[in-house]
Amino acid sequence: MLLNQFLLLAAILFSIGVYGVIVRRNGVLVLMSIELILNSVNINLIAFSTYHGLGGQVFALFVIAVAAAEVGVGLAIVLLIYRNRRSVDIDALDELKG
Amino acid sequence: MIAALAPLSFLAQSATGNSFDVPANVVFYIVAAFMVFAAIRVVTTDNIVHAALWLILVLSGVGLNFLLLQAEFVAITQILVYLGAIVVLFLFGIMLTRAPLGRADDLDNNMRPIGVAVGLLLTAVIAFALIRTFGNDSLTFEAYAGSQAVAGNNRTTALANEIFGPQLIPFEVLSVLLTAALIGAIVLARRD
Amino acid sequence: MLALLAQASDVFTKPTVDYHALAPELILVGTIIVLALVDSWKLERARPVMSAIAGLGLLAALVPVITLAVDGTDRVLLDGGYVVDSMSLVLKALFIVSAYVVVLLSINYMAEGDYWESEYYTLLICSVLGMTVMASSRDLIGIFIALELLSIPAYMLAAWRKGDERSNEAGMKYYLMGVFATGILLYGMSLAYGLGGSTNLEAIGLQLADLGSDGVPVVALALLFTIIGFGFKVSAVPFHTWAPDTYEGAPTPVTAFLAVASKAAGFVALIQVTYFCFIVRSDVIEPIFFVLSISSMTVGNLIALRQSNVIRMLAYSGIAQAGFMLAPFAVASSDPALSLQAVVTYLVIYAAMNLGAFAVIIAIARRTRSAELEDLGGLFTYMPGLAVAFTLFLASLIGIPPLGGWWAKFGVFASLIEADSGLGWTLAIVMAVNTAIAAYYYLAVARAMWFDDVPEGTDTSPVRTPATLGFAVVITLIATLLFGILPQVVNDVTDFGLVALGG
Amino acid sequence: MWFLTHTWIMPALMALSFLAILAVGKRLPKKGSEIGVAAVGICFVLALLTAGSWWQHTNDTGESGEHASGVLAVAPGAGDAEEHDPEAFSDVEQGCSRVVDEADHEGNSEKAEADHEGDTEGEEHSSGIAPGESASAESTAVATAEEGEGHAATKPVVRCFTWFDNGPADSSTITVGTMVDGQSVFMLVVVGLISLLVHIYSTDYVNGDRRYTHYFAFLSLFTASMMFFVLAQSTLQMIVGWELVGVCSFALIGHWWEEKPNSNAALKAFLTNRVGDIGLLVGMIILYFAAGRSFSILDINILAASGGISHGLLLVASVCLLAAVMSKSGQFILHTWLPDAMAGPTPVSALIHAATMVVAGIYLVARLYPVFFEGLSIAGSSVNLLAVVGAVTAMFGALLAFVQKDVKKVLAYSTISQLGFMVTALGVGAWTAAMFHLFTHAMFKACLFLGAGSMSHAAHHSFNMVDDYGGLRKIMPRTFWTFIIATGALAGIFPLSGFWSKDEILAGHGTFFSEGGNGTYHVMLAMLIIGAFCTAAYMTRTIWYCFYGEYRGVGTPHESGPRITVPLIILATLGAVVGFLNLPKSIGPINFPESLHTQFEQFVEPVGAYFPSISHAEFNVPLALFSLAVAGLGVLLPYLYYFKGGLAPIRDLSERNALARWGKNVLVNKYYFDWLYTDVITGFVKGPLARAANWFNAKVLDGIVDGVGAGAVVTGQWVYENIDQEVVDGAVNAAGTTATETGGVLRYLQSGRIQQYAALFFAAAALLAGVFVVATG
Repeated sequence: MLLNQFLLLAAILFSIGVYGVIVRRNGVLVLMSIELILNSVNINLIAFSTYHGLGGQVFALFVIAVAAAEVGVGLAIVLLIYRNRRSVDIDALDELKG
Repeated sequence: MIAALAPLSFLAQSATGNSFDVPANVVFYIVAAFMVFAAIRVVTTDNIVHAALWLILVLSGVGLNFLLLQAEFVAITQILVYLGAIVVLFLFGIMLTRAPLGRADDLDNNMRPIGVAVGLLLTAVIAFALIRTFGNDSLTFEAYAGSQAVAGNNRTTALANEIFGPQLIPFEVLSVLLTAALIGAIVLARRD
Repeated sequence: MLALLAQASDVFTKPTVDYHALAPELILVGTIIVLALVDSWKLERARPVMSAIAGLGLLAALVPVITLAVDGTDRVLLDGGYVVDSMSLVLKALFIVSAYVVVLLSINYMAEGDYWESEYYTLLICSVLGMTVMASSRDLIGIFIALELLSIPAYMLAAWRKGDERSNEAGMKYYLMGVFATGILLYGMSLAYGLGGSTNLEAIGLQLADLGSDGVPVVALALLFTIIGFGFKVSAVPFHTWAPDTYEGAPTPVTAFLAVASKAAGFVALIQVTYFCFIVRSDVIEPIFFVLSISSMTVGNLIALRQSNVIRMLAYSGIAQAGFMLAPFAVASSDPALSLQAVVTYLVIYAAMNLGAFAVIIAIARRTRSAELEDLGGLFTYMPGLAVAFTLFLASLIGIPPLGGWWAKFGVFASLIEADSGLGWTLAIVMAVNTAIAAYYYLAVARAMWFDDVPEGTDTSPVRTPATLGFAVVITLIATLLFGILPQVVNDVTDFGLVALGG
Repeated sequence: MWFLTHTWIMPALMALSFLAILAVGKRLPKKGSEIGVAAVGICFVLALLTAGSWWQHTNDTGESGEHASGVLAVAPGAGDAEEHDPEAFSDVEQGCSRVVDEADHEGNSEKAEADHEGDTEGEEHSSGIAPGESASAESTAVATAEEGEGHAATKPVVRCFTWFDNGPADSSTITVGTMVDGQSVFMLVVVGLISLLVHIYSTDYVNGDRRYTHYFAFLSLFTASMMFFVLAQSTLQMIVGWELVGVCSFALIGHWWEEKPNSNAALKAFLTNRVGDIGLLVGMIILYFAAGRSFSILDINILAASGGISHGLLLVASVCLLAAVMSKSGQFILHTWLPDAMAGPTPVSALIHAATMVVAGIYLVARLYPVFFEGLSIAGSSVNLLAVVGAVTAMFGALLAFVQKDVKKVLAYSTISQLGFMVTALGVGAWTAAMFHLFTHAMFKACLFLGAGSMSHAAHHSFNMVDDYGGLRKIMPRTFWTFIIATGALAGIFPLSGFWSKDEILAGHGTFFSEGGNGTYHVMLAMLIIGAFCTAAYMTRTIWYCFYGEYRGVGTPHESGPRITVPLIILATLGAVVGFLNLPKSIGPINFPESLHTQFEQFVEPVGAYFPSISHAEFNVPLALFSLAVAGLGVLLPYLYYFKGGLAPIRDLSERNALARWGKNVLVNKYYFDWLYTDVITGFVKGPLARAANWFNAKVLDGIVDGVGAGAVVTGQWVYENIDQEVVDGAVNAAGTTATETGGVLRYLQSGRIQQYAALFFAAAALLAGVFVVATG
C-alpha cells in the first residue's frame, strides 16, 4: 500500500467537509461536515504513524476525544439558538455585522 | 462487529513487509470509494436523517482504514466514540431541533458554486503537494515492528505507555476539557 | 489476564513529575474543583462567594509562578514536551493576572445580570488553565489540547447571556469559526507530524531542517495550515471575521477576556511553533507572517475608521494590533531573541492597556447602557476620572510616549529595522502609516468624551463605580504607565536571551 | 558650573508648577496663575544664570575668541574624530556617551605615557572621568594651555543617570540627563523669557476665563515640556519632550473647545503632527542602531560627523526626521494645521510660534545637525531636500499671508514662512544664521502675536483686521509702536534685529553675491528673496488695515493695560536690538571691535567632534543692500497702494518710482481696456468678451495695477484657494476619505453571515496554500 492513497483519501474527505460547512444551512449538518474534516486528519495521523511510531495514534485518540467534546458543545449552542429563534438556520444569524 | 473486523486487521498485517498487499489494496479502494460517495451524500443529501446515516458509513470506513493501517485500538475507539456517541448525539440534535425528517429543499444556502470552487481548489493544492512530496512511498510499518518488541507484541500496551508517559499532562488536561465541556453544555442547553 | 497486564506494565516507566513545576496548573485545577463542589453543596447561596474563590484561586496560582521564577532553573518535563522556563513563567503570569482582572470586571456584571455565575467562573478558570498549559507545551499534542481547553470554554462563555440572541449568535460564530480553524490546524499539524516524525517541536524542527527545500511542498502546507489555525485565534486577517461580531455580542467581560487573554494565548501558540520549530524554515514562514501582518494591520485599521460602536472599534483595532504583533515574526530568523522579546513585550503591554480600555467601557456602560460612540459624548463632564483613564488607555494604544504602548511599538519597530531585510523595512513603513491612521479613530473617541455635548436624556449625576471595577481600572492604568515610564520592568522579564531559544 | 550641571531643575520646577496649579490652583486668590508666574520667573532667572555660567565656561575654554573663530571659519579638520581632543568632552559624565567613554579610555592610556610632565593635564583628565564639577579651575589652565595647538572646542556639559539597561545581550544602557551647550542654553533663555512674558500677559488677557486655572497649568506643562526637550541628553528624551509638547498644544489650542472649529483645529494639529511623529520615531530608531545601540545625542553626532555611520543610513534617517520637522514646524505640505491652530488663545499662539512647539522642529535639526549635514550632503552641493522644503515654504507661506483677513492668520503664515527661512538656512549649512534667526524671530514674532492679542482685546475679541480694525494708531499708541518695530524687524529693516539675521541667512547661501558658504544654493536664494519681499509687503498691508483708516469695528477701543503693554515693550526693544549680538566682523570698510562681533556665534555654535565643520559666509555689502532694497520695495509698494492710493493722485507716485509708473500705466490701461471693450468693440463680441473683460479687469488688471506686490496677492489667493485649500487640504482630506471609504468597502466583507466567513476562511487558506506550495514546490 502506498502512503499517498491514504493521504489523498483524507484530502478528499477534508475538501468535502469544507464544502459542507460552506453550503449547509442547518447547524446540525454543519457539525456533521466538521466531523468529516476531523476524520480526515485522523487518517493522516494514523497513516503517518506507520512510519513514526505511536505518537500519531495517541494524537488521533486525543483528536477523537476532543471531537466528541466539540460536538457536544456545538449541539448545546445549536439547541440554545433553536430555543430562542425556533430555527437552526445559521445562515439567518446576521444580526451582528459591519 | 469488532470480531468481524478482526480478519481485516489480519489481512493488513499480512501485508507487512511490502511484498504482497494486493488484497489490502483491493479492500482499501472499495472502502475508499464508498467513503467518498458517502461523504458527498452527507453534504448533498436533502434529507437530514439520511445525512446522519451516510455519516455513519463514512465514519465506519475511517475505522476500516485504521484497521488497514494496523491501528486496532484507535479503530475500536473510533467505532465506539463516533458510532456509539457522536452519531447518536447528532440524531438527538436532529430530533430536539425538530428538523424536518423527510426531504427538505432548504438545507443548502446559495453558495454552492463557491463551495465547489473552494473544495476543488483545496483538493488540487493538497493533492499536488502530497504527490510531489511523497510520490510512491509505500507503507512499511517499520515503526510498529519496534514497538511490538518492546511491548510484548501488545501495541495497545505500548499505546498506553505512550499516553501515560510523555503525554501525561495533555491527558490530564483533556479530562478537565471534557468536564468543562460537560458543565458548559449543560448550562447552555438546559431550559431556565 | 491480570498477570499479563502486570507483566506488561513493568516496561512502563512512570514519568517523574515535578510538582513544583506543575504547581500553578494544579492550583488552578484545585480551584475548579472547589468551585464545582461549593456550587453543588451550597447551590444558590454560594453565588456571592464564587467570584472571590475564583479570584483567590488565581492569585494563589500566581504564588508558585513567582517561586519558580525566583528559583530560576529551567524545568523540563515529559521528554521535553513540557518546559517551565523564564518565558513560560512570564506568559503564565500574564494569563493569570489578565484573568484576575477579568474576574474583577465580571463580578458586578455577572451578579447584576442574573447569569449562571458559578459555572461562569469555573469555565473561566478552565480556560486560564488551558493558557498556562499552552505557555509550557512544546509538543503538538500538548499545544492542541491546551488550545482546545482554552477555546471550548470560551465558545460557551461568548453565548453566556442565554436569553440574548446576539450573545447566542456571537457564541455560534465563535464556535463555528473556531472549529473550522481547529480543522485546518489539525490538518497542518498532522502533516507536520508526518514530516517531522514526532510530535515534539524540537524533534520536528531538527527533521525539517534536514529536509531539503526542493520537492517538498508539503512543508509549506504543514507550516501554513498550522499558522492559519493559530491565526484565527489571534484574529489575523483574513481569519478575523468572527472577532468583531463575537466581541460585540458576547458579554463585555468575556469580550475583554477574548481580546486579551485568548489572543495572547494564540500568540503564545504561534511563538511555540515558530521559535521552537518552524524557524528552521524561515524562508517559508516569514512570507506567511508578512502577508498576515500587513493584511491584518491595514484591513483592521481601515475598517476601524468606520465604526461607531466602541467595542467593535476595539475589535478592529485589536485586529490591527495583532498585525503589529505579527510583524516581528516576519523577521524572526534574523535575530530570534530580539523579535521574540518584541512580541512578548507587546503582549504584556497590550494586555494592560486593552484590559484597561474594556474595564473603562464596562464602567461607562453601567451608566450609558451602550458602547455607541455618540453616547459617550461629554463623558468628561460627568465621569471625569473614567474619561481621563480612557484617554490614557487610548493614547497608549496609539503609542504616545511615555505610555506603555509606545514602548511596545518601539520594540516592534526596532526588531523590524534591526533585521534590515526587505520584509522588515516594508513592514516598518506599512506599520508607520498604520500607526498614523490608527490615531484617528482612537482620538475620535477621546474627542467625543472631551469635546462633544452630552446626549439628550443622559443622567449626568455623579456615578459611583463599584470598587472591584475601579480597582481593575487602577491596576491596568498603573501597569500601562509603569511599562511606559520604566520599560526596564517589562524589558527585564521579557529578555529571555538565547537561553530560551536554545531549547 | 553648578548652573550648567543642574539645568534639570528648570523643567522639573515647571512640571511641579503644573501639578501644583492643578492641585491647589482653584483655591488660591489668583486662581493658580501666581504659581505659574513665580515658577517661570525663577526659571528665567535660572536660565540667565545658566547662560552667564556658560559664557564663563566658553570663555574659559576658548578665552579668546579670536583664535577660535579664526579656526572655525576655515578649519576643515575641526570636526574630525581622529583629531578630536578628549579634553573637549571632559565635562561629559562617564556613561553618558559611549564614544566619549571609549575615546577617554584610549586617550587615558596614551596620555599616561605622553604627558608625563603635564601635571595639570593629568589632573584634568582624572577630573573628567570622575563625574564632578570641580573641573572649572583646572580646565581653564588646560584650555588656555591648549590654545596654542589651535583647537578650541566647545565643551558640552553632559550629566545623566541610567534609565535602564536594555538587556544584557548588547549591554547598551539608556540614559536620561541633560546636555548643556550653547545651543540649549540660548534656547532655554528664549523659552524662559517668552514664557515669562506670556504668563504675565495672560494674567490680563485670559482674565475671567472659566478655565483660567487649567490654562495656566498647561502653560506650565508646555514650558516644562519644551525645556525638557531642549535639554535632552538622549534622543529618547527628545521623543518624549516632542510628544509632550504636542499634547500640550493639543490641550491649549482646544482651550475653548466648546466651539466646534476650535476642537477640530486642535485635532487637526494633533493628527498632522502624528504623521511626523512616526517619522521621528522611525528616524530615531534608525539612529539608535546606526550609533551602535545608543540614544545619546553626543554619540550619534560624533559618529555621524566622523563618518562612523554610513551615508545611506544617515540619508534615510534624515529624511524620516525631516517628515517630523515638516509637521512640527509647519513646513509645506504639512503646514495646514498651523493656521488653524490660531483657534487657541493668542498668548498660546505667541508661545507656540515664538519659543516652543514649532521651533522644536528647527531645534531638532540643529541638535542633530551632523546627521542632516552628512546625510543630505549639505556641504558643496547646490540643492538638498532640507533647503528645498525650507525655500518653498518660505516663499509660499509669505504669498499666503497676503490674502488673509484675520491678523492672526497673517502672522501664522508669516511664521510658516519664517520657519522656512530657518530650515533653508539649516539646509544650506548656515547653522548659526538659522539659530540666530530663531532667536530674533522669537522676539519680534512674540511681540507681533501679543500685539495682535492686544488689538483684539480692544476690538471685541475679533481678529478680522479687514472688517473690524482700523485707526488703532491713535487709540493704542503703545501697541502701535511696538507692532511697528516688530514689523520692521520682521521685514528686515536696518538696523533692527531681523535685518542681521535674515542677511546672515541669505549670505549663507554661498552664491555669487557672497563667499564662504557651504555650497552654492542659487535657486534657494532667489526664492528666499521673493519671500523676503512678500514679507515686507504683507506686513505693510497688515499695518494699514490695523492702524490706519477709520475704525471699522464695534464699540470704543482702548489701549490695553500694563500687563499687556509692558511685555510688548520689552519684546519690541529686544526685537530691535538683539541683532547686534551677532554683528559681522566688518561691514565693508567698517571693522567692528572684537568685543562686539559674532558674540552670538561664539556663544552658541558648537565646535568640535560632535559638530560638522561648517564654514561661515562673510557679511556681503551688495547682498545686504540688495535685500534691504527688496524689503524697502516690499514696504513701498503696498505703502503706495494702501496708504497713498486713496489719498494722493497717482501721477505723483509715478514721478518718484519707475515701478509705480509702470503700475500707473497699467492702471491707465485698465481704463483703456474697459473703454476698448465696452465702447469700441461693440456688437457681436459684446456679450462674452465683455464678460471676459470684466473678469480680466477684476482678476488680472487689478492685480497688475497693484504692482508686483499685489500680483503676489493674486498668486497667494490662487495658491491659497487652489493649492493650500484644494490640493494640500484636499489631499489630506482625500487620504482620509479614501481610507474611510476603503474601510467602508472592506466592511462589506463583514456581512454577518457565518458561512461567508467560512468561505473566506477556507478560500484564503486554499489560495495562500496554492501560492506557497507553488513557490516552494
